[in-house]
Amino acid sequence: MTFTAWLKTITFYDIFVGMKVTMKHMVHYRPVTLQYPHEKRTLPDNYRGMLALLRYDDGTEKCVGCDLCEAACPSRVIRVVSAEVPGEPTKRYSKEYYMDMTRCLFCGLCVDACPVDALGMTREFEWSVYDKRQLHLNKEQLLAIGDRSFPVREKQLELQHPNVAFFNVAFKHLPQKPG
Amino acid sequence: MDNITAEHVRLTIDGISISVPKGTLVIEAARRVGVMIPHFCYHPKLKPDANCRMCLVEVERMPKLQTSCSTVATEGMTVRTATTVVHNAHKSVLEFILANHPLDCPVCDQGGKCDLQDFSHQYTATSRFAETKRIFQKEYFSPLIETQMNRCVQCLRCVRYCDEVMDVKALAPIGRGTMTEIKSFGAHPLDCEFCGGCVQICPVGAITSRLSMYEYRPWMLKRADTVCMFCGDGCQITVQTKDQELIEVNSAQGAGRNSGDLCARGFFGFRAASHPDRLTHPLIRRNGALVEATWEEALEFVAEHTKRLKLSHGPQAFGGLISGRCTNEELYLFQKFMRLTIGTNNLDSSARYGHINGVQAMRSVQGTHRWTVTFEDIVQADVLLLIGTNITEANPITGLKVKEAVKKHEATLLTIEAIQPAIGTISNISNLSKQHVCVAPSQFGAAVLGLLKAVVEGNHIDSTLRQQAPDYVSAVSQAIQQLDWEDLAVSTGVSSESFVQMAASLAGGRRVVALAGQTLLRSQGAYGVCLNLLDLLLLTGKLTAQGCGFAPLAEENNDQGAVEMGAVSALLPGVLDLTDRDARDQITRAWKEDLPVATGATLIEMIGLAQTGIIKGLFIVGENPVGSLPPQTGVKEALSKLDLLVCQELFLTETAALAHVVLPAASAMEKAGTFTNTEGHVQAVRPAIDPVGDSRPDWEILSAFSVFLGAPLEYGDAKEILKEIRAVIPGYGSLGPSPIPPAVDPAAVDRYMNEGYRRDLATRYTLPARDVRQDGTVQLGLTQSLFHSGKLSTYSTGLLQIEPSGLLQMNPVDAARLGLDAGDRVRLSNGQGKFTTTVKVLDRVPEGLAWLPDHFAQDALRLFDCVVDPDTKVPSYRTASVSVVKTA
Amino acid sequence: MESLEGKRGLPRIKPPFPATHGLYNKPTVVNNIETLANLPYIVGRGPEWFASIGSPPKSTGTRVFCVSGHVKQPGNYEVPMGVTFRELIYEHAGGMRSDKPLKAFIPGGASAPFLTPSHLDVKLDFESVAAAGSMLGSGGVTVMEEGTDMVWAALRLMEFFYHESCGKCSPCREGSSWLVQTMRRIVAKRGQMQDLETLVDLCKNIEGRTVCAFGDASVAPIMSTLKHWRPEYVTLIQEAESANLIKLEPAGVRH
Amino acid sequence: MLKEKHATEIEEIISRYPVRRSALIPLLYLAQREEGFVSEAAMKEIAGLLRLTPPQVYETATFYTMLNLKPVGKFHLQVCKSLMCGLAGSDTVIGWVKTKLGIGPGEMTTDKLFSLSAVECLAACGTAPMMQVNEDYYERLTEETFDRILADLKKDGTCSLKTGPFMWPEPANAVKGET
Repeated sequence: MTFTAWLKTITFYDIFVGMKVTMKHMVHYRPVTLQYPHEKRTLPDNYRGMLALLRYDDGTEKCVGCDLCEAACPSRVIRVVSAEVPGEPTKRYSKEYYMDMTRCLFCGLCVDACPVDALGMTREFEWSVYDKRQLHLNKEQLLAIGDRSFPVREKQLELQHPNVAFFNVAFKHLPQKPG
Repeated sequence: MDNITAEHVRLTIDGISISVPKGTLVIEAARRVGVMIPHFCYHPKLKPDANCRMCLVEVERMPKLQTSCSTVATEGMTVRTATTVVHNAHKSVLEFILANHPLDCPVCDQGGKCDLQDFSHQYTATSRFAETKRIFQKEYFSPLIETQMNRCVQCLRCVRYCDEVMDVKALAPIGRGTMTEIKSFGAHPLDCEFCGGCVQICPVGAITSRLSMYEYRPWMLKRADTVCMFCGDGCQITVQTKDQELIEVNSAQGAGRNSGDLCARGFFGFRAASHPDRLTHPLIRRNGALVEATWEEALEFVAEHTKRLKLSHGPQAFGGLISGRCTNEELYLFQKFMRLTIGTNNLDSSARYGHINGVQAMRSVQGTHRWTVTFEDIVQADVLLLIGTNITEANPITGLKVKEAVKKHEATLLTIEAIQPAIGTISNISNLSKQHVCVAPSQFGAAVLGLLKAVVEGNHIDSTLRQQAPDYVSAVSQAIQQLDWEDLAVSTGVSSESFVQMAASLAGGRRVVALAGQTLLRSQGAYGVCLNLLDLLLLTGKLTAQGCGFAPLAEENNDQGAVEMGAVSALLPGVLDLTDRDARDQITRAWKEDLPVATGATLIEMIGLAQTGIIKGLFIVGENPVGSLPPQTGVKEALSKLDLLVCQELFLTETAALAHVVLPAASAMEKAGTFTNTEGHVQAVRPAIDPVGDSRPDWEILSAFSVFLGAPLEYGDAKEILKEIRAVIPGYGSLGPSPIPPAVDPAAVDRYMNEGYRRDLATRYTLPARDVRQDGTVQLGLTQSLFHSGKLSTYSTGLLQIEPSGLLQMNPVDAARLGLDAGDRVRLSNGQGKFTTTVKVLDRVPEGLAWLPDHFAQDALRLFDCVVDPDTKVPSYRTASVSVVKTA
Repeated sequence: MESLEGKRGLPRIKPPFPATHGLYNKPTVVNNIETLANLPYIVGRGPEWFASIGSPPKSTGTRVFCVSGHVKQPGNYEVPMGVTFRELIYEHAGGMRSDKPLKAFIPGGASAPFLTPSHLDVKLDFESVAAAGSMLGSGGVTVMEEGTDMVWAALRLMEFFYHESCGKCSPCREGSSWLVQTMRRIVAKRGQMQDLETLVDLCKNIEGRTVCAFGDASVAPIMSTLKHWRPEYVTLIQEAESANLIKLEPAGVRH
Repeated sequence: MLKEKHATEIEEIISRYPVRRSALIPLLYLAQREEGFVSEAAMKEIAGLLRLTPPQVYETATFYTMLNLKPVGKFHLQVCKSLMCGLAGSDTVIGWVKTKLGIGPGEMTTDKLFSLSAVECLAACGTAPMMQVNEDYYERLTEETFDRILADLKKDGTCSLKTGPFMWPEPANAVKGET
């Protein structure tokens, strides 16, 4: 055992090293507690908050009801019922879209999975409710969240590139799907 | 069934040595050793086309890469599929195929089960395609089949399937180069057999089913392998369900008797089971109206009234009718219930409408109640004789076997049908036939006699038979010589030469199969015609030979089962005669209870007895006599007179509307059991969804009745009933992969040739009465439509899309003569009534005839006379002479 | 053969070869008119006579060459095999149209790779032309003078192949449309440097993987022009890049 | 209908081949000669004659570009645009059509007299540039001869300058091209 080591042992040097931050804080006091809800935290840029459904610039829903988010979701939050758009034969959309937010992990896999960027993660996090059932969101609610969180919208998919012009287009001259 | 011992060759694939039959393709050989070579255009059913170039492999001693789907394995061949060269080739070809593919997987129904998607993942294909993709204008294709030609990879599987397998040729590649697209004709929507083959065979999402469009993803579906409920062919189908919803039907290549082929009914008809009109609660008639009740109430009601009636009138005051759509288990339990619990032989099934004619003929001549041939024998046959089958419409999959025999194995097809050869996008069997004779349904008997006469006069009689049964041969020869060719020509409208040629082909064949369909079996005097047909086979020595036989086609999915389960009055389970003491003892031993001895009444007889008030109570399971029998039989009045009418039904049919108690039954999609198909193959039915509402399988209801009546027939599940069936009929339905047909019983044939033929030879060998047709009239016939099966399919949304109503189908010449155009409203009338419908002009209808699909013909039934066969008691009401008048 | 049967003119897969299962599934021999035209003379004067013309051992007899393009007297010329291209073009066809130097020529129809002036002394027989990296093919000699845009020439030929591709097998069907689109883009000065690499790659991928020889043939113009006149492509692309025209976003980027 | 009009010719065409289907392309040509293009009705009728289904006729008719599926002008100018003609100036020919008749490829003049299409190699490379009018070849075109052809066609419906479809020996009246 060297002299320095012995000196460190008898002066409890390591404890001071460990307490360094604490000591520093004792001297330079800075409050870390936020007075929530009066004060709000600055969220990191890639914060993953409440999920939302988005719309194109002309107000149509982006979601094509492909069920991929449902397949990607690890905790079975999402349920999609897809169908043909009424009055727009052969165009696919989600007739019903449910998210059971009580189970959501906010992992963002659904957003990654979405082929048309119809899902987005907002920066909303204040979703405490009295009744758990209020966290079972339907399509209208999810679209409303999207509307208030993403005011800037993308233009229609088929206008973005000639190769997606035939992606999910309605055919007015065809009859509606039977039954 | 291939009895040619195939030569084998040995080849090496990726270092694995394998021996395969000569002529096997490399891709098939690779599959056997577990090497999956990617492919789009190859399909085992189709001839190789090698157009996708995806299956390139390296073959030693060949300079270029070879397509494994068109290269035949040869001795000592060394194939490599896992080299870099091959991998790069696959990758580059995939890149080309992907170049113009729209990548709209999220909205494509094929997503998740798409070959292109799978291979793209496998080869992690990245596309360098930076150009604009080709875009096809979307056109309306058909109500049930959706095309998205931008997704097409031009493998032409659909086109080849449509041509090679279905012989429909409704699809064609249109245009050239990249702009090739699959279309029917111009901008016209598809109008074809709607077999769904193109939907199933498309490796990508270019052709999808519109019926279930966007409703599912493959991974959400639960599957159940079951048997189609629409015809006697017994096709295996895979019903895919999402929760309790029926989503789609598929059929796997190589599975079942159909090996992946389906017809419109099988592919698009499945939604009949989930129709909103399904009965979900028991109904009891109270104060003249049917009201909802609980099961307990309903069962107690039935038990109470049954007991009361039985006490006051005895067991013979009851009768029972069951549909040939029920499972074997239900048919068995039904007859057991009627015979033991009730104690009467008054029971019948829908096999009585025609199938029993064929079965009884087989029993009396060859001593079997089943075909002595299988579908494989049909495929391998040299000569096929079709009589009144209307096979494409009535038994489409058996029809495919016939087509396969003709197209792939070059069989000689002889047809005696009430159709004309005509080109159209619904396949017409007479187009394929070598010799076709167009005869009105009432004159099929005359045509068979013509054939017999040609056989006798052309000296085609088997020489051993001459020695074996000289009396029989001379008796038949004499009887047939009585007939005059001229009379025959007048009756059938066919010259003697045609018969002579046909007889020569028939006698020249080594493997001859004669198929008789419902058009014949349901016609008047069909039993005699079937016997004559068997005579024909017997005389030419084709009855007992290997691969030869007589095959009557069943219309309903379990007509054959109904007969074999003894659900007809005169037959016990195992097709034993009720009058046979040994047989009765055998059943008594199995059931440990005595059987009723009194002969039972058949369908028409029961109606008569109900009319006279002798039968007081009737149990009807799935049958609809009011809807299917002509009103002249007095069926409605008879049933109204009953004290107790119990119906177990899916829907509130005309018969159920008269009932005192209606019990909701489960459809074939919701229950377990077995069906016996037309060739006698027993196949398992498995539930795809839970019973709708409060409905129960029919056997459960019958079991419950028996408990309430104090003579319990209790079973845990359908399997237990099957076990009992096997005890009664040893080895019944061992559910093997292929049926083993019974052999002709030589003793029975001897009996027939010595004794059996004498009874009715004279009556059989006379010409049927000729129709005298007046001007302005046509011979109206009830036919089976390709798109419907009984009344059940009229509840199927998919099939109603194709054929929403029954149109009067007429020959263009007749239509022109009567001044009618397609779409005109006409009134059909004769002495018995009138019926209004719409005209459809169809080339294949022979002149002088008009067809009406019997699924929609209920109101037209009053035009028909009902004639009951004296031997088999089959009611026949298939043709009538009517005058056609155009109405506004 | 398929056309004669009234079907779409698609190639059949071989084997079975037409010699055993041809028209109506019967043995068939398909011959060129040129071959048939030679027959009477061979039969009449004997094979030795025929063999004495031209350049033995393999390329004997005469052939008709259709000289077209920038020559003074385009037309069909029957010459014994073995004369040089120089002789054919400058003597028989009268030399270049406007006396500009020759830049390139195709020795044997659209499917033969281009040759350069350095190949002018190549003999007109099968072996020599093959050695020069091309083929005699149908004997359609196309001559291009100095100043011809080779990229444009290749595109014109490619368009021909795109149009004629029957669409049966995927590499040829999709490949030809892809090549045409990329070439059009380069000619329209919208090209990118990596397009050249893609072109070569695609050509290699089409070659040898098609049902018939059409696929192999269809890549010849692009392959040979890229080999001999690559700078012309590069110039076009550099012009495009310097003009800073909008680059197309590749389809794969987003979806 | 074709059948009534050309009964003997149809009979002759069908009898030429051992298999009925082979007569398809000659019959389609017959239909095209009759109406200038192959109409749907004609295809259906041919299908009936040859015992084919209409889609089978349709697939063949759409494959061959010599068969027009849409109405064309009385004179269908088909200018070769392949390389060989291209070198000799087929683009210029198309330019002439544009200036003189005001139609581009695939278009038809309003009087339905002329229509133009740019086609691939017509196998007259030695005598480029060339065009085909209906079934006649006009080779070694110059502006002067082109004008003459148009004028003659308008006037008489035919033109003496036609040189083909035969090619060799060169007809004496063919104008020696300067190009």
